[in-house]
Amino acid sequence: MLLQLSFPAIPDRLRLVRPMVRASAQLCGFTVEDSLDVVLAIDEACANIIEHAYHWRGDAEIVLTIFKIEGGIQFQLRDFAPPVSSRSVQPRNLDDIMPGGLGTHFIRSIMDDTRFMRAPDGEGNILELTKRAMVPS
Amino acid sequence: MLLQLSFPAIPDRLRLVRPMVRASAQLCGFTVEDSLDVVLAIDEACANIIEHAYHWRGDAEIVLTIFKIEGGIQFQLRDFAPPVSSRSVQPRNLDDIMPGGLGTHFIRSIMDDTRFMRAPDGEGNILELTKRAMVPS
Amino acid sequence: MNEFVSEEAGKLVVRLEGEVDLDRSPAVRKLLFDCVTRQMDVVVDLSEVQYIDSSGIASLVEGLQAANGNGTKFSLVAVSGQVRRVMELARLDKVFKIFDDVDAALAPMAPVV
Amino acid sequence: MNEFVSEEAGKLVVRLEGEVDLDRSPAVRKLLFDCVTRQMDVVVDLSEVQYIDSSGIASLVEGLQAANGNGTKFSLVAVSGQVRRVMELARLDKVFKIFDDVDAALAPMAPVV
Ligand SMILES: Nc1ncnc2c1ncn2[C@@H]1O[C@H](COP(=O)(O)OP(=O)(O)O)[C@@H](O)[C@H]1O
Ligand SMILES: Nc1ncnc2c1ncn2[C@@H]1O[C@H](COP(=O)(O)OP(=O)(O)O)[C@@H](O)[C@H]1O
Repeated sequence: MLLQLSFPAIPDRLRLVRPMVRASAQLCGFTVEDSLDVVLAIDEACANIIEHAYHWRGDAEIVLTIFKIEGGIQFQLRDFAPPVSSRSVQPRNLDDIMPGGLGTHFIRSIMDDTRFMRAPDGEGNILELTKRAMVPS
Repeated sequence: MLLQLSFPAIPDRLRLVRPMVRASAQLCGFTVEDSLDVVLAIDEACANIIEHAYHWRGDAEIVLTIFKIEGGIQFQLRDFAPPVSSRSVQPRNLDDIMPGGLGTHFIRSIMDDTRFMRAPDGEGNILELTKRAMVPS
Repeated sequence: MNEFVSEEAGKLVVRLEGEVDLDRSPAVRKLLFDCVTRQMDVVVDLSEVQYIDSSGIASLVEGLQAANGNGTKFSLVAVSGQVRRVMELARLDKVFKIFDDVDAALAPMAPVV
Repeated sequence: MNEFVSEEAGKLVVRLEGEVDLDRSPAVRKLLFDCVTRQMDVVVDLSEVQYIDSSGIASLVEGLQAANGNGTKFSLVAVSGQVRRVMELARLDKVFKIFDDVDAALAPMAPVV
């Protein structure tokens, strides 16, 4: 484990999370560009928890755990909200020009694996996001 | 509470902690210069735990909790090491030019308050570091 | 984050700075709406924006739609780095009129792309 | 962090980059010792160092002491920003010979401060 972070589900905290995610991605060997992509993906996933899992209840908690894995990085993002069905989490059709519905699209475009799980120890959801560094060929 | 961070007592983690401390200090209203000072103080305090409290035992844990307080910022840095007497934590005389012994001097120069406490819930030490923003006169 | 609005060559130039994220995008959305409501063409200068997320992009899309709705023009300036990357991921880099600098956006013969 | 050593005008120029912290300072310490041991004057270019902590400062002090010990010169170049601030806090800004750029440090008439 690289580190674990817990913070209240309040939008201004994301400004504190991003630089740490960026430094973590760089520590795991990602380029600056890829690290900025990873920052976007994690930021969007946190924003979705604030908006859709907790409905802006700022007293709720988010726990982000970051792992260095063979050739990449893995994030586990945990909330303590009611169960989310992964089918309800869907990007919109990008051909419709409309605000909203981009977050999950960004996450899936950037990360190699996206996995929703129930927290094994009781309430809450775990979103596991994995990215592997491009191996220069 | 702004956020809480826990990480293994390994030197390469400090690179991840610093940008978050910096962003936290800026969120609490500190200038860029003062925020860089705060980063140095927290980095030195973490380094001291790695070196002197845990003697480089990398499986040990450090927990950093950051609070926004009225006009400033407060950090609680917790270890799970045997009790430290605050009398044994002393900067060296700066008139001796020698490597080492600067960390605690930096911490005291930068922060307004430095307080060592026993962890209330069992083993470990808590170092509480507080800085208030300079009020422009 | 700071925002600055100035009137130049009959258009409203909105200069955004810093990080346009979930925390800051509601203020940006409101500002852009207010500008479009003044029935003037709006130029959004993004050169000092270091970071934008989907909520920031959504604010820009809403500004564009409001401008389309009331027949004014809405263009972006100096989209580079992380902001350009996010626009591309959202496939919106072709949807917005994007100029290299404010002068180009203000030029009377600015081509309608 | 990367380090580069080159021989210029009969001196060893050590260029440090990035963050010199508890993680990286052991490597810096070793590098500086190795350089001083070659019995040449050493110039440490800090212009690309964004961050230094007390362990990094300690490495520099050890390099200086080793140079004093074997009669060579040890100087620093382009100490600015956070690095200068830390030197001042440590009251070492007067202990090191500090030049504005590598050329000044390499000049034969470089004054011994
Ligand atoms: N963590 C979550 N918990 C519950 N529902 C979610 C979560 N994340 C996303 N969703 C659902 O997926 C939809 C698409 O999310 P997203 O692409 O980020 O767009 P937006 O947040 O703008 O609606 C959301 O509108 C929501 O219904
Ligand atoms: N967290 C700590 N636990 C135990 N002892 C400490 C701790 N922090 C500092 N000390 C003691 O205080 C001394 C001075 O620390 P410092 O000024 O940081 O210099 P240095 O780490 O270079 O020795 C250390 O040598 C150590 O004996």
